Amino acid sequence: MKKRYSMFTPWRHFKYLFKKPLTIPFKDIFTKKNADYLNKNSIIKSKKRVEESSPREAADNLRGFHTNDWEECIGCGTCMDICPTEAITMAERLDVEDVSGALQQRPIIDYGRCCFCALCVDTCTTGSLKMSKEYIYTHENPDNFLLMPEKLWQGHVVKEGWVKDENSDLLDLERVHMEHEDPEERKSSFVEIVRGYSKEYAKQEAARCVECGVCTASCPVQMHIPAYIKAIWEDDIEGGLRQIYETNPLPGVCGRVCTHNCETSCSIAVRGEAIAIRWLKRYIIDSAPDDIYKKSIMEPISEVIDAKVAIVGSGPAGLGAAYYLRVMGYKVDVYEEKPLTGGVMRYGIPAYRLPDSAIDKDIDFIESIGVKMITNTRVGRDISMDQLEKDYDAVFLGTGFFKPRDLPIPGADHKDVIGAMDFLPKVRDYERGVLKLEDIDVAKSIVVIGGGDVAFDVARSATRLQMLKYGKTNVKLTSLEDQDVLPCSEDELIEGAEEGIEFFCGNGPQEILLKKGKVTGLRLWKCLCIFDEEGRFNPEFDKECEQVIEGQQVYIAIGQSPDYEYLPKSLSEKLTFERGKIKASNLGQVEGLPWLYVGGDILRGPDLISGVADGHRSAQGIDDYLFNKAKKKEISKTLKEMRLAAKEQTPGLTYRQLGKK
Amino acid sequence: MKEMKLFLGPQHPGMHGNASVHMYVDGDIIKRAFLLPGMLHRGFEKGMERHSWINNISLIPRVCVVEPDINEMAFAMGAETLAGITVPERAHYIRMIILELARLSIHLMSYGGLGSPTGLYTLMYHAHTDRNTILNIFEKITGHRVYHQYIIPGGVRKDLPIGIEEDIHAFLDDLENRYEEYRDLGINNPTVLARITDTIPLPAEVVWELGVTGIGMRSAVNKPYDLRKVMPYARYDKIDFEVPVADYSDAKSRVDCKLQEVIQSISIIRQCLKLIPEGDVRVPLGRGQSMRWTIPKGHVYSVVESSRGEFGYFMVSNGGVNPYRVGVRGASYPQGLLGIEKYLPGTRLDDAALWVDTMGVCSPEIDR
Amino acid sequence: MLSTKFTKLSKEEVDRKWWEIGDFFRRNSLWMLMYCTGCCAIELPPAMTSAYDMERLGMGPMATPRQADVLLVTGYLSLKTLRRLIYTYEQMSEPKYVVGIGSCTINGGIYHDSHAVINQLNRYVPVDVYVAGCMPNTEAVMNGFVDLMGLIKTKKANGWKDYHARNEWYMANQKAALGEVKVHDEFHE
Amino acid sequence: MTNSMSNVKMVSEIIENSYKVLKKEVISQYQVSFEVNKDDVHSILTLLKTSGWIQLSYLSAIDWPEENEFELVYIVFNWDKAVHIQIRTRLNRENPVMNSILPIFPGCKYYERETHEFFGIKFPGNPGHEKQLILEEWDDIPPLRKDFDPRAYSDRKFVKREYSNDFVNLNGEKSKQIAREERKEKIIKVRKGGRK
Repeated sequence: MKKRYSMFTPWRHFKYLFKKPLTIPFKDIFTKKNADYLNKNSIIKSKKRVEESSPREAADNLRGFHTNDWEECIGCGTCMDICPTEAITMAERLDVEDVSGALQQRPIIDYGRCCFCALCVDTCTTGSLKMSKEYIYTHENPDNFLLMPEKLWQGHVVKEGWVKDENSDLLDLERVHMEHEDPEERKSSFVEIVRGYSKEYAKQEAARCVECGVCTASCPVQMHIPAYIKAIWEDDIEGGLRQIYETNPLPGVCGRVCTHNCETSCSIAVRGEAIAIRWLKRYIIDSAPDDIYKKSIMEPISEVIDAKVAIVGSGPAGLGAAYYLRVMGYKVDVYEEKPLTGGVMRYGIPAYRLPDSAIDKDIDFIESIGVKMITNTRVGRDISMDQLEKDYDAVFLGTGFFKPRDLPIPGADHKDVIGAMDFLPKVRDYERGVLKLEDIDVAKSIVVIGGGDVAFDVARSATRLQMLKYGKTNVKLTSLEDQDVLPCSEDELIEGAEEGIEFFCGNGPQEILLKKGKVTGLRLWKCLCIFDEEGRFNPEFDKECEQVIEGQQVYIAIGQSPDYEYLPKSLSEKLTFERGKIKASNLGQVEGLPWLYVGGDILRGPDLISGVADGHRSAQGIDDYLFNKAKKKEISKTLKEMRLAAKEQTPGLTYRQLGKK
Repeated sequence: MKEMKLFLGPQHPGMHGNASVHMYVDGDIIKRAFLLPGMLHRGFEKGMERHSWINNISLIPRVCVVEPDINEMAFAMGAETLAGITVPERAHYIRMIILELARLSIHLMSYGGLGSPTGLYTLMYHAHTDRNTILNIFEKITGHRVYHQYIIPGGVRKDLPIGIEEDIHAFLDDLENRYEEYRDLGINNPTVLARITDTIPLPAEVVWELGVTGIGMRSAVNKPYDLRKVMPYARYDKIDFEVPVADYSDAKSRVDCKLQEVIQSISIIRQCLKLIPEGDVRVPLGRGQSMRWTIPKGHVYSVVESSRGEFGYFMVSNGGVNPYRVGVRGASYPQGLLGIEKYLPGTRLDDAALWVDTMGVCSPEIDR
Repeated sequence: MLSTKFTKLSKEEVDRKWWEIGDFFRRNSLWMLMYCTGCCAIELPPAMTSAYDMERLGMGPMATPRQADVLLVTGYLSLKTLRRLIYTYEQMSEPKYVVGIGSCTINGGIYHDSHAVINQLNRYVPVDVYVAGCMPNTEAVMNGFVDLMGLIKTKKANGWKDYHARNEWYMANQKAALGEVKVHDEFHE
Repeated sequence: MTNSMSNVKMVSEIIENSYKVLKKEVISQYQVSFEVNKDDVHSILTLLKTSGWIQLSYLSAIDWPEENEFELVYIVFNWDKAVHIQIRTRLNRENPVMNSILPIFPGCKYYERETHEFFGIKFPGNPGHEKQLILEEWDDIPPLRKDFDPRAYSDRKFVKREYSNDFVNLNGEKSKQIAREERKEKIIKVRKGGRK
């Protein structure tokens, strides 16, 4: 049946007169201020209108105005980078506490640009930037649309609108997988464990970086980490290499064994896994062909400023100083006691972490720019300090901590109680083929005392030697610290456990048990606390909680101490020692002896990369001291620029060295 | 007789959007007519080249104001084709729900828009109020009423909020109940009928000449030429729906098709809500943070069926972070420019607005 | 004595009174011009129709600029629109008010580096109230309207006076962006 | 639509049998692209139109300044066979001229006009294509060419807002942000060997 329509059909709609209106009441539209205006100015006045008025509460994931929790925000500026409208800029806030892993800046948002896309929220590294449910903001002055998001919106607590969840997250929080040698296989050889990234993987890992640069400040040498990671991503090895050498002359070594403070402070690590900065650096060095070095990095340093510098010790600090002094145009001689240069790199770190090839690549380059290495020459024995003072215009000491620290417990003077720094060089020599397996005395069961990286080096090297010698392992590790606060790096702990090391952490060694002149074990007491109230090292033990672990050898890796025997008495009298370290200025200059500079472990410590930084700083100090004294000062433009660059890149002190968080 | 020049728009109640139709009239018969586009030109295609792929998701919805989701969909599909991303099943269904809700909203809007040229404001009031409900649903799902920025390469940005199904069902029930009423108000109303029957017809044989797609074409050629059927994207092949067609394309039959599509869209959304599987709603764009997302080299033309016809994105990647070129084929390009030039002459002056409304001329997508 | 005082003050005082009365009526019956310059216009239909019903505020759409009080600049303004907008604005009878809706009117919004879109609206026409958002929800737009009413009441909505006072500055800006303000649109036919 | 892949095959056969195809890409089951010589475009499009590809979906250009070429793209569609075909051809960038396809696809009228406006490609045979369409009183090179920088244009013509609010708080110290930026700039130079 066909329905009849007439022009009066629409009149049916009068039925809506009697239905609940769809129109939204004023109280759900207007803010209090505007409701107040309406109340005062309309004919119908009702107090209720003002009291109840608040705009409709928006949906749960509304993209309203931003809020930013300053407690969480690290000022990484990723929001600024992603903003499609360039609405976000970072305002510098030096009133915010300066801590590692954060920059003193906070985003400000131009609501004359913002398009409310929430990409900034989805890409925020910490999740501090959020969007609220507030969506009303009007003003007659266009100047008032630049706002700094804080935890409160316009001074009020507001409800959260759009926040990121796992679906909307635009960051890649997972590290690209790195191939490691299998624990069972690696136990029986000194093959390097970490295989390194392939090109494809390196690019993927590099793509995770957000270029915030938070890491730069926490790196002791302040490497340009975002820059070289970007170079990897863009497949520009040569460019990356140049950028690395601006601040670090030992990248191949650092790419393997650096303590990577950068990764600790990485902004991605706030919620996910840090970028594998160390491995990416290693990727650049590993994949850079030798001719790139010659072609693109090696600047022609033909001229020499008429001043000579002697470097004592070819460790990280010495080489760092040597490289930058050479780049600045000085003639540099490095004195090394041992047959091979590299110091702790060459003799203190086992090859499964740092193979010789990597050290060679770095040191060969330093040598190739004209640094002279004088090996097998111990200062104080083969050449005296006085001679150096006479022959050279400045002397840099970077002799490091190479003597094992003693453990004052009964039985510690036994021959089967071995110091780490006596053992590790032997291991390295074995790897190089200088020593044979038989020459190294490794027992079937071993106890290692110490919880640092060196202790693990000892334990894991011993594991390998045992495996080679006896086909099975028995290594126990004990330390004062509990297992979750061990000072070693996390990887060491995990890999050590994989290789079968047994842990007895949180115990203090009390006595080395001897039976018939042979070591049989170690008596441990539970450690209650390591430092006393004043923060000094003064461990307390619980005598009740005693255990004995068996072992035929005990290795002590509780730290190293310096060896100052090479210093003549006339000189050492003028030096001030503080806990084994020499007191010097920020740039390493010793007070009263302007020609003498120190760096590395004997100045600051505590790690390899800090040594390089010390070397770099001392290079600047030496230059400041010598350049004005030098006779020949007319240098070419290239050298001038290089000098300037080397000085500009001089790193400042790290947060830890400055005593900050 | 002397010709007189008249403007329809840009500032005119009968003009949708900021565009102008220049008409030379003799009496009230149009002798010549042209569209003056460009008032909404923002340089989108240039802007897209200058932003990274991920940043582009905040630009693209703004190409077409009334129906932003088709832009997002076409862009996302193109990027996915080039990058070889497979979208999770759940995301396909969510996308379809969004697209169909958007289709509902624009059909309501344009049906309501019929009110202004024909002088029947009740229709407009009803339609816009219902559209407002859709916008609120959008706000719940996507976080914004109009510019959703929700469909992105790899899926959608967030999962559906809990309890949204009830909201959608409630709205659809309400719309379905009042569907007859809508028809009575507009297309069955003798006053409106008198205005729209036989006005500005589009002959079937010229459809190809113009390149008109969508309802304009389907109502002329009587074939279900709908991209959702012809080359199903998302999961439209798993959905059972019909494409309304007609064999004579005048204002009335186009409006009629539009209203029938409303029913189809309701049914599609219902089926989607029934079929939607559990699971992920988005796959990552590949390794790395999204600002460093690159897409392999290639040219792709990705299309979706908008309420006005074939909406296409022509995208070129040179392997970089930014698209090398993005070209937008606005669905209303043919009917807006060539259509007005060729098929308005000879009709009456007051019917010009009806062409704009029933053919669906959306100026932002013409200008970009 | 009293009468002389009254006449002495009358010129300005009476003027002011009349303006106040005028403003009272004006702000309670604002006619906004239906000109959808940009995308934020899409939030106006809900405001005009039943859902938000701005007629409760005494506001309504007006088809011709000569009878309208409020010009809504809804979002970005391309150069082509700006030309026509200036025409429209100058056609409106005084007093006239401009509401800038959306980010684009404040500092260019998402189109800040586009070759076709201006950045700051208030360089070309004076603006009385801005509403933030991209696009602002209908509620925000409605609040903007009430803000405008409040400004009219407190006599702060003086953009149109400013357009007279600094006309040369506005003209110079318009010229710098547009070259020529006059519309020649026969070119394209 | 299950035989859509065979549709692609069919198209390929039609074109490859009669014309020299410089490059063919099957983009998806609904799309295929051919790069052809400039002179063949008209006859290919005619052939396609007679074979059922009656709708011109899109026409535009791509600028490749490094190769000094424009790439013209014609996209045609067949509603019964559901395959989008991209026909692409390269033009010299110095003097880009391409005969109009108006006689084949009348719908190209405004596409060509827009392409002329945004790229400066001439289409003889399309009356009035040199008139402006979208832009008005344009005073620069065609904006979609790669060497046109909209930001520079925008900076020149439209003033950016300078806010007077200052949220920076240096706490009486030297700015670290500026130092960081400077360092960053220098190191970017180093990468390209800029210091040499």
